[in-house]
Amino acid sequence: MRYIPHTENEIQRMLDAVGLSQLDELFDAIPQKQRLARPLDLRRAVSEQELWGELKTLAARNASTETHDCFLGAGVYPHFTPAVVDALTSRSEFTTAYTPYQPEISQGTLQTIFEWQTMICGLTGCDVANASMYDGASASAEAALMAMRATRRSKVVVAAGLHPHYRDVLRTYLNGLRAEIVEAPLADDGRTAPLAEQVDGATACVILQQPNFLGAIEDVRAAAEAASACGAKLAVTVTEALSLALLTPPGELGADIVCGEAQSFGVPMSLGGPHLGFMATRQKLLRQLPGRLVGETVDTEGRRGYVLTLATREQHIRREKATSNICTNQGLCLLMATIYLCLHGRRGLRALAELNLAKAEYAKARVRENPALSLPLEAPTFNEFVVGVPDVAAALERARADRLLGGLDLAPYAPDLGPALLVCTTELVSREAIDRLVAALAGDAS
Amino acid sequence: MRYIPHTENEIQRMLDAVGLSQLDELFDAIPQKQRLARPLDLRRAVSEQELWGELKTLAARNASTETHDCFLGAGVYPHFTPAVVDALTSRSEFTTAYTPYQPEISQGTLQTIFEWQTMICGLTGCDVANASMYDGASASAEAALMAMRATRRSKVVVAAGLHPHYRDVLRTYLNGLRAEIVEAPLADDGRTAPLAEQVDGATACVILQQPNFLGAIEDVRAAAEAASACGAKLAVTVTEALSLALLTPPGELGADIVCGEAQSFGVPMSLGGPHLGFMATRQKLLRQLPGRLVGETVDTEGRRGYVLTLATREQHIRREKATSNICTNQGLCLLMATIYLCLHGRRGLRALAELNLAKAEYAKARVRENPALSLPLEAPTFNEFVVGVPDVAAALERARADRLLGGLDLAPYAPDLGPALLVCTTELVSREAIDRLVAALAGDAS
Amino acid sequence: MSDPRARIGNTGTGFSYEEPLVFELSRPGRIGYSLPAYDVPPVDAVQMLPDGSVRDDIEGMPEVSEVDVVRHFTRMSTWNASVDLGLYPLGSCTMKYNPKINERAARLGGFADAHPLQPASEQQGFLELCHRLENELAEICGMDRVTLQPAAGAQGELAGIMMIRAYHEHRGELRSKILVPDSAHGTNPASAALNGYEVVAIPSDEDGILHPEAIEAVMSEDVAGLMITNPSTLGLFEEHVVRICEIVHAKGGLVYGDGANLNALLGIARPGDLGIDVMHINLHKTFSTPHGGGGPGSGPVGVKNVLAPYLPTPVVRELAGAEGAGFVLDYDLPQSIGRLHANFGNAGMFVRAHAYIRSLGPDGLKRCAEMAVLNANYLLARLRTAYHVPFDRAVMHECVLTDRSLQDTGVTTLDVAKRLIDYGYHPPTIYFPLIVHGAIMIEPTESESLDGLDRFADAMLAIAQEAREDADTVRTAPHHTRRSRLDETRAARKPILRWQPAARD
Amino acid sequence: MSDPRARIGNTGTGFSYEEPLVFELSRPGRIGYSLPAYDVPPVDAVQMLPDGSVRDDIEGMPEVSEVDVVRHFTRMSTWNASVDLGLYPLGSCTMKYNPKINERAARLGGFADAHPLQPASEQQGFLELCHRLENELAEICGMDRVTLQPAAGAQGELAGIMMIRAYHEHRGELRSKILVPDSAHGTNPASAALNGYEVVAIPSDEDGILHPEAIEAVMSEDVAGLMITNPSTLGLFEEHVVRICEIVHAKGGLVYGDGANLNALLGIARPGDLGIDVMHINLHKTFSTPHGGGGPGSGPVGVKNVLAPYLPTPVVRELAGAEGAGFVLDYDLPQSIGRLHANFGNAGMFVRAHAYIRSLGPDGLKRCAEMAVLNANYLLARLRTAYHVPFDRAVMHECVLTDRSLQDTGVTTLDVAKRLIDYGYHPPTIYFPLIVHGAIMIEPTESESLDGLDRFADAMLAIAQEAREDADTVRTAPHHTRRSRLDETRAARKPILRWQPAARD
Ligand SMILES: Cc1ncc(COP(=O)(O)O)c(C=O)c1O
Ligand SMILES: Cc1ncc(COP(=O)(O)O)c(C=O)c1O
Repeated sequence: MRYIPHTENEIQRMLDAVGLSQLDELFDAIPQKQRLARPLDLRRAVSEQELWGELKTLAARNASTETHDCFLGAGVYPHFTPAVVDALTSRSEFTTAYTPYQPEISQGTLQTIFEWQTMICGLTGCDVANASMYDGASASAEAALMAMRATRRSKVVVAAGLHPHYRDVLRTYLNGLRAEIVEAPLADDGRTAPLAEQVDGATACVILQQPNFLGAIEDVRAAAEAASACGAKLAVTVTEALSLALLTPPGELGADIVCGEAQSFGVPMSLGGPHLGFMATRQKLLRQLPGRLVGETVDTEGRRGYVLTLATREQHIRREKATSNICTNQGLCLLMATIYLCLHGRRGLRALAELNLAKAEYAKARVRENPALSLPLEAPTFNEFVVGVPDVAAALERARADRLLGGLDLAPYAPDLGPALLVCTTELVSREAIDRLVAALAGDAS
Repeated sequence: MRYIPHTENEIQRMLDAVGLSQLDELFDAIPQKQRLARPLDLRRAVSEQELWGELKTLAARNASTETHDCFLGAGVYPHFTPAVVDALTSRSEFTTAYTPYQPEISQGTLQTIFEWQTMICGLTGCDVANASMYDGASASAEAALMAMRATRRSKVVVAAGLHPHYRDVLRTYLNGLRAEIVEAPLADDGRTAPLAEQVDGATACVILQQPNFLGAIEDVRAAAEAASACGAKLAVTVTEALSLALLTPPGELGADIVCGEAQSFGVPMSLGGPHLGFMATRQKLLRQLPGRLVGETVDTEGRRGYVLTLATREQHIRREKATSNICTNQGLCLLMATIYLCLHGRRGLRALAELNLAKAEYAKARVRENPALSLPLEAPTFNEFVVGVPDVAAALERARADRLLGGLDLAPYAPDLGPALLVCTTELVSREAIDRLVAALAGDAS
Repeated sequence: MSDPRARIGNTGTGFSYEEPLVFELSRPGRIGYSLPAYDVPPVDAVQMLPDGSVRDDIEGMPEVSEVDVVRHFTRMSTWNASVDLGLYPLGSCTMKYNPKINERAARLGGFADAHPLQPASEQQGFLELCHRLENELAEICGMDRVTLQPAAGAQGELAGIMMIRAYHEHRGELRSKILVPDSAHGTNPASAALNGYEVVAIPSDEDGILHPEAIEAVMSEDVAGLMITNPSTLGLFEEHVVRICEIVHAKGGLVYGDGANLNALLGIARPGDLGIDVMHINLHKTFSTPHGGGGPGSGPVGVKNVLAPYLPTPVVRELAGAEGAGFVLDYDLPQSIGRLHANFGNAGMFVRAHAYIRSLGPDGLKRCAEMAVLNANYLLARLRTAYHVPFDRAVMHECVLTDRSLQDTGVTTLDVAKRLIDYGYHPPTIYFPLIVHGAIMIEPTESESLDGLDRFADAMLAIAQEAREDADTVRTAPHHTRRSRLDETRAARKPILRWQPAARD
Repeated sequence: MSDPRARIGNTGTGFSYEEPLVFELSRPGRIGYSLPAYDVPPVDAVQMLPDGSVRDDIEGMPEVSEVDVVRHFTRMSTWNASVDLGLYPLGSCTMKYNPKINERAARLGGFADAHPLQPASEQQGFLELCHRLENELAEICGMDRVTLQPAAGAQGELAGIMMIRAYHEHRGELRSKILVPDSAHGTNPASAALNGYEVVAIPSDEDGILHPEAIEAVMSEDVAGLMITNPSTLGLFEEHVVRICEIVHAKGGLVYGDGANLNALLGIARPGDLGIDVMHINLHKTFSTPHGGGGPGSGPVGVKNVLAPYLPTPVVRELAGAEGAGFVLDYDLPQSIGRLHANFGNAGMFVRAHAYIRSLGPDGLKRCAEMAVLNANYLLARLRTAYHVPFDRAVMHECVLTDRSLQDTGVTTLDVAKRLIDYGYHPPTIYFPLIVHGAIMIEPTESESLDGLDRFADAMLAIAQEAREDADTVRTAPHHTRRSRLDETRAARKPILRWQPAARD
């Protein structure tokens, strides 16, 4: 076996050294009848060539941006990633290292995280950011837990515009705790209706998504005011992190916690993961923050260096009193995103966000002028919006026939909207593809 | 431009430092009327995303082993390459370095080459090997030149079984020199007929391919005896380097020079290049060897290390008296092959060669039993052989319709054979694909 | 600073280049990106969007060229230890070799560039892969069903504990406690607490393993379950696991298995056969998906049929009979604990783990366990003379030593770890498990060869000797890294968690 | 050897691990491969093939695991300097940044896994790419036609010289000489000689450039042509090139242009417009295909129409009119010099070079030239006080200095180069061109930023100062590498060119 170096001769020498005569005896601590008396019932091993053939065949049975124009978003965004990101991320010094517990030989990972923390602070308008959560959904749930710890309250007001999967995860996370979840409804234009009704003195936090699940750009300041008026925290969740380059950072608008999903920053869609939850907050909530943090320090010779810090918040020190149970996080995705952000930088990220906006505005204009289609919501949007169609299934089938992944059927998520699709347009879709989509959704002859 | 770091501000500061006021003045040495007065007539620059789209479109218009079963060989062989090869070769410390002129910071490249030289010696049965030629064809031409230098003779006897492209290149290389090229014909079984007639006291060398272009395994020892009887050198060219793991090394059979193409060792087919010419010889011909050589030495503290050596053979020292004009060679392909050889090692390479042999024998058996097809040559073969078909064009067209690259039409190369294909079967083709090929070539209903 | 190289910032030895923060490399107007040309009309965001909703500049965001970025991260990479450079014997982490073919497979367009919300008909290859992997893991663990959703081991624990809660609640029982051995990984108590349970710590016995009496003493109808790690974090097989499970079950509790150490048992024994009801599997440990400098991981959870109704949704289901062929995502699990992940979990890791299992097959997996255990025992045999062995018995895939035998030299576990770096090794896990004073927890994994182990053992022994002859060198190690020991106290006292332009001027 | 680390072989500093030869890692029976199962009957080679045609074991071939291989080459890679780690100012080699997207593009299945002999109909994408690249290079160089076939610059020279010979022979002329300036790269005379020409060396003038008189003096009807490098290897533009070409042409000769320094002229001036008849282009220099530790390169050759009939075969031809659309390979060039390569040349490099040209466009290419020249002039301005400048004039893309100003210190060019390594830099090209005593030839390329150049200049100046204050440190450098200076004389005196098992025991 090419992954295991031992030769028969070496095995024998090692057995001798440990005073055993055969491999079986290594497991003497396991009573014979607790052992598996047969080989595992798995298919026999295949060679690398055969494996590659099998996996290529499986992969070929999935649509992808290689084969289709993708208008799906809803928390996972098809963006172009420069080749540099994978080339650097693939360096095995990054890939095959683990958590940087030993800073003297982990400065590469540590400095990267410190850079990430800095950029996330800039993007969100917060003071401190951690070094990754599993995904946007669990980050939002952890934000609620954090607010509950900070306020010692247990009611969580969730805007209905929070991604339905995130709402599900929140519910799952809060289930074992004595917490109450209240939903704040959407107004007709797609934005969250004023929150005064739901938020009260028992409220630990409000969770608002920006732009929300239906693409609407929310009024974060109003939500922040409603929350802080009752001493509650406002957590803003962002699923399309690219919007942070264009929209006023939630931290500046009064959000206490800004969290979400940073997959848009160069992390492959990869059927939904691994992605990259992020979380940032104000300085005064620092000790409540879950997850890893990297801080600057000096070595014995006074040279600047980085270390994991404030570990007393974490499970490996605090055990059941930790701010979270997270341990293994999304390190390599954080590296991808950091590289992506460095490449795009101050100007590129903004320019890309504007291009996304322009694509969506173009698409909306085409929808608006098509008699068979409608734009049911009036709220401003970024790169995602709702399209009313006569018949969702037929529309998607026509799109599929033209190799378009035509948007998300909203029926399971927002049945009140009537037949409608959530459509996302990033820089990856050309004007021509947008035109084909509009035609397909409308059933126009092409 | 993302590849050029200069900002306008920096450009101005640098111009100031060199005492110029605008960029144009940098080119004052070029008389104004010698300058290009217009922009280059090239299409405007595209972004990485657009470029990627363009190149994917071009690539998709080529068949490949991703889309077809490939039965083409004839000097370029479809083999499976373990992922390790590309993963390691892609390390930019290898990729973005150049010729290891400064050994203290090039030991990675140098030690790799030393390992390559060692393995090529083992594979060819020679004493010394160089660190790559452009390809098998120019390596064969350089072998002829080397023999001419060593013998001070100018007649080159070329076996008709030498790859026709190699023969062309040989002719091109020898054209300016006062050299005579004589062809030694093939016998009916596909092997070179006895050489006595062509080889004489004026002969610098005989060039024999093993297995030859038509797949036949040659009698190297007989050729070596014929050559040495006249004081001529025998150069054996190998296009399918994998055969070296199975067949007796030419060096052991009396060849003076063993050269050829090592693409089979993990180098992508890549539409014909970059590939990897190799050349090995006896100790006593060392000073005539073209190309780079790496040798072992020690540093000032006695530690073992490697350096480029015997540079007095090379153009940068000897200029017009050099053994060759080669400078930039095929370094990175050499690295690929070295990694590939290390992975397969003593046992894997032999086992792979045997698998190739077995595939070919199976295919030949299927051909033999098919009444529409024939095996016109009787010589033993390795993984390549000639198949007689009723109508080449129709056969290939049927193969193509079944996504098979069905073999090489021999009409331009060996018209005497009648309608025939050169078919190659490596480990990449399954029994099932072979069966389909035989059916397609024969025109059997499937 | 007499080294004149300091003046230009390259004070590292060899190729250990110094490298500033990317923000310090930034120059206004420098560019590292390219964007496609507009094929749609540009829009003016400020004009179009509501007042105040468009941001100003992003503070501190760098402006660097592509070359800058490539060099920056290439150089930083050279400051990391990694499995591909050498032994990385971080106990409990199973830092085994990560096959390159798995990386390549996960990058296939049909996996990497596919959207999780595309219709099931457009992701049949993926769903089949999930289905295969679930079955493979179930067979390996002796479990009935598997969910792939948890993003890492700790989230798997959370899922498992939630299922235990759901199970009890479904029976109308409101149990409030979870038993957790004191040798357990920190995630165990944290996961239980995160789900609202009170954590009851179980002390390990003198011999390092759990004894039925300890469980019996605290097991009650108020205990929802026990979390057990087997082999334990001491590298020891919990010999009484079957009896312990019986005790828990007898009182209506369930047993959670922390599968972080599954590598030791592959093809040898199956947690499910030992009485475990629910367990997570760290794909990034046993099944070799790369650790990535901290993640991503993947923490599938296997359950016995009793817990199947509570699995997170969606589950992958193979169609059968009249339904036709293929796979669907099934959301119809009314008693499910719900979703744990925005999508299906860390799907890219499924590809790698499945590839690994296919490459090894049943025999290869068993070989992993055997060689991992052989390696740990061999190291223990070589090191036991120089380092104190707190629990002296045959170990499984890892061994725990301590610094007790060095006490008189003043050299501690930390010093040994740092000095190992000078010898070219990533240190083992240290000071864990917490119950062992000065623990040095070594997990070589099956990837290491005999000669590799011997060199590591030589280094450990050399350090023990240095501790006696030249303790200072050990106590001030490492001496050959880009940075010497870093001041962690200072970092925590007044945390600097981001770069700030102002602070630099 | 007081360093106790020596005992276990890890004496490098930081992460500079020692690593033996792969043969020394080998253990009988260890395996690094996997082969597909037989789906055809196995055969017994010894039985099947003629007596004596099956070999014994391959002597010295290693037996190592995949892990061994990965670590072996990963470690070895860390001993190399590279562009991705820092400035690599190797003069004449144009070590510019190699874009990652180009690497990715060349690995597309339709390029990397395609066979050169598949029918033209099955490689239309490739042929179109060749056609595009030929046109792009022709436009950039001011040439009429381009062949992509030569595998590197030197093979391009050979092809060019062969075409010159064919041209004369076609006219019934048997000219025997080629003029080559003494500053030319060694490949120039070697290529001429390899094609059977007598090489006549032309001395450069005091001012470093070629003067018409020098050519006039030797130009005759027996001279087939002149090889000229412009900008020259001194980094100087050959100001008299137009006049020189006229002189050669007047006597019926042709002018070959060595395009290794084309980077300086992109979009600024075109060799074809200056009178050059034939030239090669090093795609691995100007067009950024990676140098790969010595190659592969690619050396397309551009020619004026007079030489078009002699181009190597096959050529790519676009179909037109009645022929239909698409591209074919045309072998029908009766006066062709023939083939130079087994296939079409280093095709993978065509993909990268075309990608590079598309990424830069006309403006970006010109910018390359401007910034490359600006960088070289800037460095020259910063270094001229400390290092002797043999030809004191504005330079193009590279500058040549010498060690003359350090003569009294005993520090030579070689010492400066080796000491630069300690400062984190790959040394410039040294002792070339041969006509400059103690040459230090620096080509920063446009990839370097102002701050990067400043740091390098600081290092060079610091070394000049060290030469006066602490010459010994400079003369014994490098001090921070895995190996100190290596004994090249010993290597050449009794060459050890392969590892031999016997010699080790
Ligand atoms: C014993 C043990 N349990 C649980 C965990 C937590 O797993 P993860 O890090 O994947 O969340 C770990 C990992 O470090 C572990 O070693
Ligand atoms: C001036 C000059 N001419 C010719 C060459 C030869 O080119 P290549 O190395 O590509 O064969 C070189 C390359 O080193 C060079 O610098």
